Amino acid sequence: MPEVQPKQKRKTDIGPPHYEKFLPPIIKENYGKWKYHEVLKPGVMVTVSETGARLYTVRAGSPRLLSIDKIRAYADLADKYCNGYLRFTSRHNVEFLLTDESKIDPLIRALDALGHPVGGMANSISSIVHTQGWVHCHSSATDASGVVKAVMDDLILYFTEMKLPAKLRIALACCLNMCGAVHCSDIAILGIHRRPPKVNRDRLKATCEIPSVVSACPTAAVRPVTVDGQPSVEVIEERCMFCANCFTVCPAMPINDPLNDGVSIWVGGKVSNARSEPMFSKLAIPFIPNNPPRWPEVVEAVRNLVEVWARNARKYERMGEWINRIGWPRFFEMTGIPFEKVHIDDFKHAGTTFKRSTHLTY
Amino acid sequence: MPEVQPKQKRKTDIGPPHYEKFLPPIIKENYGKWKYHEVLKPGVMVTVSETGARLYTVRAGSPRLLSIDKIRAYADLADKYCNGYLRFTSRHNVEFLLTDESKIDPLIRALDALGHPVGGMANSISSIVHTQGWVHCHSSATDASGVVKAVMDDLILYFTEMKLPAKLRIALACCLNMCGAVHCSDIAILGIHRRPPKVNRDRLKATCEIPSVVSACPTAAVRPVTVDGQPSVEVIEERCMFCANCFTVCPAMPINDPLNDGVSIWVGGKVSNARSEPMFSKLAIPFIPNNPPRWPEVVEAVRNLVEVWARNARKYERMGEWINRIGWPRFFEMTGIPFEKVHIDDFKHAGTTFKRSTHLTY
Amino acid sequence: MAEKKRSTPQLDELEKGSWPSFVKEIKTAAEKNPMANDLLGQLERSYEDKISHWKHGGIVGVLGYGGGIIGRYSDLPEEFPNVSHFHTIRINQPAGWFYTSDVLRKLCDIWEKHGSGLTNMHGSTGDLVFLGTKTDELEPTFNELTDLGFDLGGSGSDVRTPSCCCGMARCEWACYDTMALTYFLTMHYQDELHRPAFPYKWKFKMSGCPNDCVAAIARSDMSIIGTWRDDIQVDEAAVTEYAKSGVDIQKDVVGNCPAKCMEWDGKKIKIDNKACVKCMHCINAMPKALAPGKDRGACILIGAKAPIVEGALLSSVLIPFIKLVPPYKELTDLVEKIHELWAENGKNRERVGEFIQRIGMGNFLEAIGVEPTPEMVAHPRENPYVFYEEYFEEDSEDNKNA
Amino acid sequence: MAEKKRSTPQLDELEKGSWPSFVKEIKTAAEKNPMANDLLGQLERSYEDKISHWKHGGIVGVLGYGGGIIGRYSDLPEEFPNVSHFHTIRINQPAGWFYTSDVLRKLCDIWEKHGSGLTNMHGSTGDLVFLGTKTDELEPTFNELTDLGFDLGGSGSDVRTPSCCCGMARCEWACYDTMALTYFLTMHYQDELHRPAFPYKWKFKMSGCPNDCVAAIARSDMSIIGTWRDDIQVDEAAVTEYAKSGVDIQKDVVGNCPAKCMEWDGKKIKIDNKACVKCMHCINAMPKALAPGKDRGACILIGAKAPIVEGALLSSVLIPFIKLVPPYKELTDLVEKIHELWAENGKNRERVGEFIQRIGMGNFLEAIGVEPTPEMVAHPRENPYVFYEEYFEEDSEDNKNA
Ligand code: SRM
Ligand code: SRM
Ligand code: SRM
Ligand code: SRM
Ligand code: SF4
Ligand code: SF4
Ligand code: SF4
Ligand code: SF4
Ligand code: SF4
Ligand code: SF4
Ligand code: SF4
Ligand code: SF4
Repeated sequence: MPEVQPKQKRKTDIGPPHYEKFLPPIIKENYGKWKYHEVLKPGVMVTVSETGARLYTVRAGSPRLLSIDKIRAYADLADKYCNGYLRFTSRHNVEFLLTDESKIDPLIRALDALGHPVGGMANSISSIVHTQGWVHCHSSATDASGVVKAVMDDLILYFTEMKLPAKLRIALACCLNMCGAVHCSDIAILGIHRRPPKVNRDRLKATCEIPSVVSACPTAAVRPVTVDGQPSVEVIEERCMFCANCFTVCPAMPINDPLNDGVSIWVGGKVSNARSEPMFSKLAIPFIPNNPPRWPEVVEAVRNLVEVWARNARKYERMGEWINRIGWPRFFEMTGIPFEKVHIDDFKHAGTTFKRSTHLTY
Repeated sequence: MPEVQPKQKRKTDIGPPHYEKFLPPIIKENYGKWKYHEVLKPGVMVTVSETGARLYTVRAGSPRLLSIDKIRAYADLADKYCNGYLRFTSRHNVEFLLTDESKIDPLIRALDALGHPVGGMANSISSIVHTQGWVHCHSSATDASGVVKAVMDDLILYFTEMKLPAKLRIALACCLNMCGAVHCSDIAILGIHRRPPKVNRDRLKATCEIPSVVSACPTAAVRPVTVDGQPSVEVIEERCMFCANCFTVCPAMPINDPLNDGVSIWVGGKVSNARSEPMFSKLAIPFIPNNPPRWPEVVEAVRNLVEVWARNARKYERMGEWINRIGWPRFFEMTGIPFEKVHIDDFKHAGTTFKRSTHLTY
Repeated sequence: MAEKKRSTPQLDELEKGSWPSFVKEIKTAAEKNPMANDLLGQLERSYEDKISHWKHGGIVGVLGYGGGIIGRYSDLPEEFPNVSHFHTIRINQPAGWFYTSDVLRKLCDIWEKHGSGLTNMHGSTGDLVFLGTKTDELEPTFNELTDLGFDLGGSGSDVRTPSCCCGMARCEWACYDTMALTYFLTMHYQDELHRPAFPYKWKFKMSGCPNDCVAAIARSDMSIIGTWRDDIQVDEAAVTEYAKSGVDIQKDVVGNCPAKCMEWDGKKIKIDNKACVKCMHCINAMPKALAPGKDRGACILIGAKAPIVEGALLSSVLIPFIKLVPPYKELTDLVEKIHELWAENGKNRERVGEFIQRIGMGNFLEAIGVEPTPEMVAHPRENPYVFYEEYFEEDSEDNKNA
Repeated sequence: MAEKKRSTPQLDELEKGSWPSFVKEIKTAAEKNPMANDLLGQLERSYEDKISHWKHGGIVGVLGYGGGIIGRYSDLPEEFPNVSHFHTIRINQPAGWFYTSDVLRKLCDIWEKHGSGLTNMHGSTGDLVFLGTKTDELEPTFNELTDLGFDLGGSGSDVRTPSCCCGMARCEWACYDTMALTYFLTMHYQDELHRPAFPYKWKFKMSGCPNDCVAAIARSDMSIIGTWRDDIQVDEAAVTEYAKSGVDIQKDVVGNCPAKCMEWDGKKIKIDNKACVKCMHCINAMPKALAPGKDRGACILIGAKAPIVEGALLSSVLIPFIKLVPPYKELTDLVEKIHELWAENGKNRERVGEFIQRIGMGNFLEAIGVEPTPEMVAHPRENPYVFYEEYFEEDSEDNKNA
């Protein structure tokens, strides 16, 4: 096991450690020489080198929010099964890098015992990319980790099996800032506000620049006014579409609201260039009120989407590709989601989203 | 032959004559009962009814601008070969409606003698939909009939034969008003201005409302100014994109200019819903100066486009469908047209036209 | 009657070549008609100068009508006095552009007497165009036209002359009677056609099936395009016939189906009609074997226009399917509601397609009382910027209208 | 060290179920850490109140750095004094998120001493996130981190922590060395990373091939995605193997090729590589048989971002193909030109993707000295509104700059 040596005095701009320090020997030796891979079973993959070397990867699900105790437990497993080498993925799963095939099953059992299911590879649902929510962000219209936990409890068999037509990527962002690639996910869960910001005049005077608050609003809903001889702002409520940009630049305009905050659900986005070009997710369910601790309506809605897609899509068809083939009218029909006025775009490029052909199913 | 009786005193709002007056008996009898059609040879089609009745159509090319002498000549042919029944098409060709198959060839010979080629059906190039040009419009940046004549002289074999992969629709509009479906044509020839309008102050004062001239300009290039104490307007030249909308609402802002007017060429539009959805034409050649009387550079450019497409498209592939399959980079490569800054959209929805994937050929 | 023959070296070049020549047409007319002769002269001048010699149009018309005539004046009236006025008359064509030799000759006689003897058969909107005459010939021409049973077409901010494909008159694919509807709409909107009262022009175009042979979707404010709801009619024997005759059904028919809803096993064709998007391709490819279903009607789309000034638009789906049978009440009710809304709220020179984009399609539907359906959009919104109109208040838990 | 155990009936519900529970993680930490314990309490309160109890962040940091710390304060400091400050520290991860057990333990030790004992492995941008500590722990934590060889990541209007897929370390499809480039860029832009000086944030993401396993195209201002220019490598025997093993090559492989450039005759696969758009599908479907070509490099795209405030953007092609080998001079020259232009002309809080749309891609290219090519657009313009900058004058026939 390589060691990292502590250094002596205050340093800046040193950047991250060089990754080579953390690569297992098999990777160093076969770097850039990999020939093919094969998913052996859920969460287990072998990558085979030109040299014949075989690297086994075991992927386990993670809540992403980890205590140092859990990280130490990972470290222990890594020591025991793979000489201390592990990594994390772009979807926040943990991966153990093995050279000894016989250690795969014991590792899987140990992970199971730790409460971390192995899976998330190939045609499965991987972990939900998500953000801070009420755990750490002031902006959030919903919690992140709680919704994710409830949804994944429900979908866990899709993580530990590989029976879907294709990969399915779910992501959650707790507000319209959309930290994460939420806007290009097969299913996106998005926290939204639905009540215009309130103006806290005293605080505004003390902490915000009025011109920058006014110009932050993309719909010109924030207007400068004079109240009791003091410069302030007002919000023209019917012009507000709840983006919270004014709040981002000025804390004196809180938009969070227990009664009106909640969750919207989006479908059909993708990132990869495989087959079709990357696509944005589109609005499926406009609003579900926050219902902690387990958001049952959200769980139910996501499951329905997954199942309708899984039953009807052809092999290799991602959610969006499937919808593009069958058309949105049938998507709404098959999922039982009502189509409403809010589904119709009315923002800047709205006209480009109208149906400008007679290609319709009946 | 049915007759139309002249009436007596001033009438208004009578509308057009009822079409039934002009339908041949075979059509009246089989109206809505047609079963199938077959193109027998270039410009000749039979439509067969459930009743077994057979209606023959002979289509002949037309310059659209017709003298009454020519119309009378058509009338004579109609009398001689089809009991006086004829019609015009949505692309301004003339069609003779026959019931006697044996009269087809004599009619074709007579049309040839009159100088009107038979063709334009099925996988051919039909007549060029076009507009007024210098013959009648004040707006025109090029002539219409002259360019069309020169191009069709060159392409006539594509009209009289049916050897193309699919239909090819050419249209011409003499200015950005785009009278006709120019914006959705396989090949569109479009007259464009390239010099900002000049302001004729005296005339402006006399004939135009300054606020409406100012608001007519989509780019805010027209600004109200006061010159010698008189209200007028000025044009901020670098903001002008030559749409001529100011000229349309105010004759005192002429934009026509012999040195800078000319022709642009657009490709890949279509109207039908067959296979792909309708599409707009896209810019291929930004500018060719007017070169009357025969616009040889335009003729050459159109021929090149037709030929490259005809050689490379698959069966049923309209121009735009072919380009969508091979990609724009190869289109520019194969046609030898240079790609320039002006090809990149910079208008309202420009961002939606950027290539937002790695789907590229090399 | 003809004046001196003009020297037209440039235009003469356009008599050459095998495509029929418009110059020949003008010359033929010019032999007996001084207007046509001056047109020839002025046009030659345009060819020399590379510029139009027409002035910006003025408003001319016939008694009681606000549209139908396009005023036109030469900017070289001294040199070409016979085209100093040269107005065109737009005449509403018979639906489907069907004529008899008899009526054509009578039209020619009128134009010989009162105008240049030149025409467009037809204008891009569909009118029969009498190309050029003097102001004082307008009224006499109009009177003779109405005597013959013809009336003017549209121009300006009015309902323009509706036009349609030949439909049931000669096409097996017509899913509704385009010519009957065109005639009906033209008669129903006579007042709106002749007396401009809208923010801008309004065009109706009728195509009998999704092939859209009048380009309705590209150039009419309301595009009415035939379609069907049930299964494509298949004549198995005829399919076999096509296959035998060398049609590559897998590659050329099935392979081009946009819905990927066809299968061909070398013998039989299988269509998943619930998935079919009614594109017409397979029917176009094998007209003897396939045909649109029997439950026919039309899709109504709205808002096409040329690019001036916000960019071109294609029409978009408004009513996914409608049965179109007389007295067309559902259709005219719809049109009336739209006209009312647009007339009241549209800006000057704002076509209905632009108007819808400005106020939002959702608001537009609400205002005309049409339920939103997913057929109206290519896809639901991608941005999260929803203008919700209501929210809950703390105390009441009731809705509040913002 | 731990305080009183909190009653958390709502959060307790989230310990149930078989997916690993973040509540368990917080509880574990809370057993010994008062900050974690107060976090638990405040979070339970959020679950009751359905609202965040964090105040709008303030600016905190470590000496000489403008970014890397997200300030966070409780709005219930009396009830939860241990999270009255609760700032996160963004730590620049090793490229590809590879670790050893040893270094992880040392990181844990630091965080045990100075913070909540809670982390995100990792943040959405890619940083290793230390979740919550007090202001006066920031500097000590930083010092211990640098001693261990780690440094802060980005926040604010700076270059954000670059991240990448595992690339050549574990993937046969990597078309360039993503981890090497990520390390290089991170080191090259240390100053820009630590001291915000741009109009807004700037993110780099590196994917080794068009599968784009770090979602670069969706969420980085500069997305560097591996690809190739020559022919797909085909192992015929392995193709046969796949066919034998039951893969339906016609339907599932050929039938899904977006370029329609593959043919399968039941024995051999034929690819028209000039038409192939490098989508990866066929390779993904048969990894043992097909592989990217040998002339490998990357496509550079620009401008992705989340929807705030003009709508989300995907990156668009800037350099269709580039060979990416040290010292990456061509790349850094390009980046420098863009940074300069954007820093000077971008509005406050205007991402580079929005900036390009505002000034026009053509003008942007001109300003950074890159030739326009058709690869950069999905299609050429559809509207005729070209801002030509020059025209001819009568007298001179020379160009005039307008
Ligand atoms: C480990 C990881 C990269 C990393 O450095 O962290 C990775 C690794 C692999 N990806 Fe990926 N992808 C990883 C995130 C992604 C992402 C990003 C994301 O999900 O946020 C995408 C884009 C998703 C999208 O389009 O929305 C992604 C789209 C793909 C695709 C294309 C799938 C498709 O059909 O659209 C493939 C090809 C395939 O699966 O056949 C692929 C294939 C692979 C392969 C097979 C590549 C290889 O030969 O090693 C690797 C294992 C596949 C597997 O998990 O089934 N990888 N892959 C990431 C694992 C995330 C996780 O824990 O689940
Ligand atoms: C006569 C006319 C309608 C009329 O009432 O005037 C007409 C008549 C027919 N059209 Fe058309 N089309 C006519 C203009 C159009 C237009 C409009 C236009 O060109 O401006 C279109 C849309 C063009 C576009 O997409 O840009 C049009 C797109 C079609 C198509 C679809 C072609 C495609 O693959 O995209 C078909 C189907 C086919 O050809 O197989 C079709 C098929 C037909 C059929 C076969 C229908 C039938 O069964 O009778 C008719 C003869 C076809 C032919 O000419 O090859 N017709 N057809 C028009 C003749 C114009 C002319 O003189 O050339
Ligand atoms: C005669 C005709 C062209 C032709 O040679 O066929 C024509 C001629 C003129 N059109 Fe048009 N338009 C003609 C069909 C069209 C069409 C096609 C159609 O109707 O199917 C269009 C595109 C579809 C549309 O409506 O968007 C069309 C879009 C325009 C526009 C742009 C309108 C817009 O909203 O974008 C203008 C400009 C305007 O209205 O100010 C315009 C304006 C004009 C004016 C009146 C010029 C002006 O600004 O005053 C032209 C008079 C020329 C003249 O001297 O006779 N013309 N115009 C067509 C009418 C003949 C007829 O009645 O049958
Ligand atoms: C921690 C993290 C979410 C997470 O749980 O993973 C995060 C958290 C915040 N983001 Fe983010 N963003 C995080 C990745 C992203 C990403 C994803 C990415 O980088 O790949 C995006 C989308 C991509 C993009 O940049 O467009 C993202 C788009 C935003 C935006 C919208 C920016 C925009 O141009 O549209 C904001 C709003 C802003 O900048 O004012 C924002 C703002 C914020 C702030 C700073 C809230 C604020 O307005 O002050 C959040 C602090 C939360 C907290 O209390 O810790 N965050 N943010 C991610 C950073 C962790 C890390 O460094 O690894
Ligand atoms: S998505 Fe919004 S609420 Fe969630 S972490 Fe990002 S900025 Fe905060
Ligand atoms: S939330 Fe957005 S739309 Fe509403 S006032 Fe604030 S900035 Fe404007
Ligand atoms: S396209 Fe322009 S120039 Fe030509 S007829 Fe129409 S308005 Fe006149
Ligand atoms: S031509 Fe168009 S852009 Fe130029 S000044 Fe006139 S209205 Fe404005
Ligand atoms: S639109 Fe359809 S119904 Fe009308 S002529 Fe064309 S093919 Fe026939
Ligand atoms: S009409 Fe079009 S979509 Fe329907 S089956 Fe035929 S080809 Fe397919
Ligand atoms: S992006 Fe490509 S190279 Fe990188 S891990 Fe994914 S599949 Fe492999
Ligand atoms: S990489 Fe994609 S486009 Fe290229 S041949 Fe394979 S499937 Fe077709």
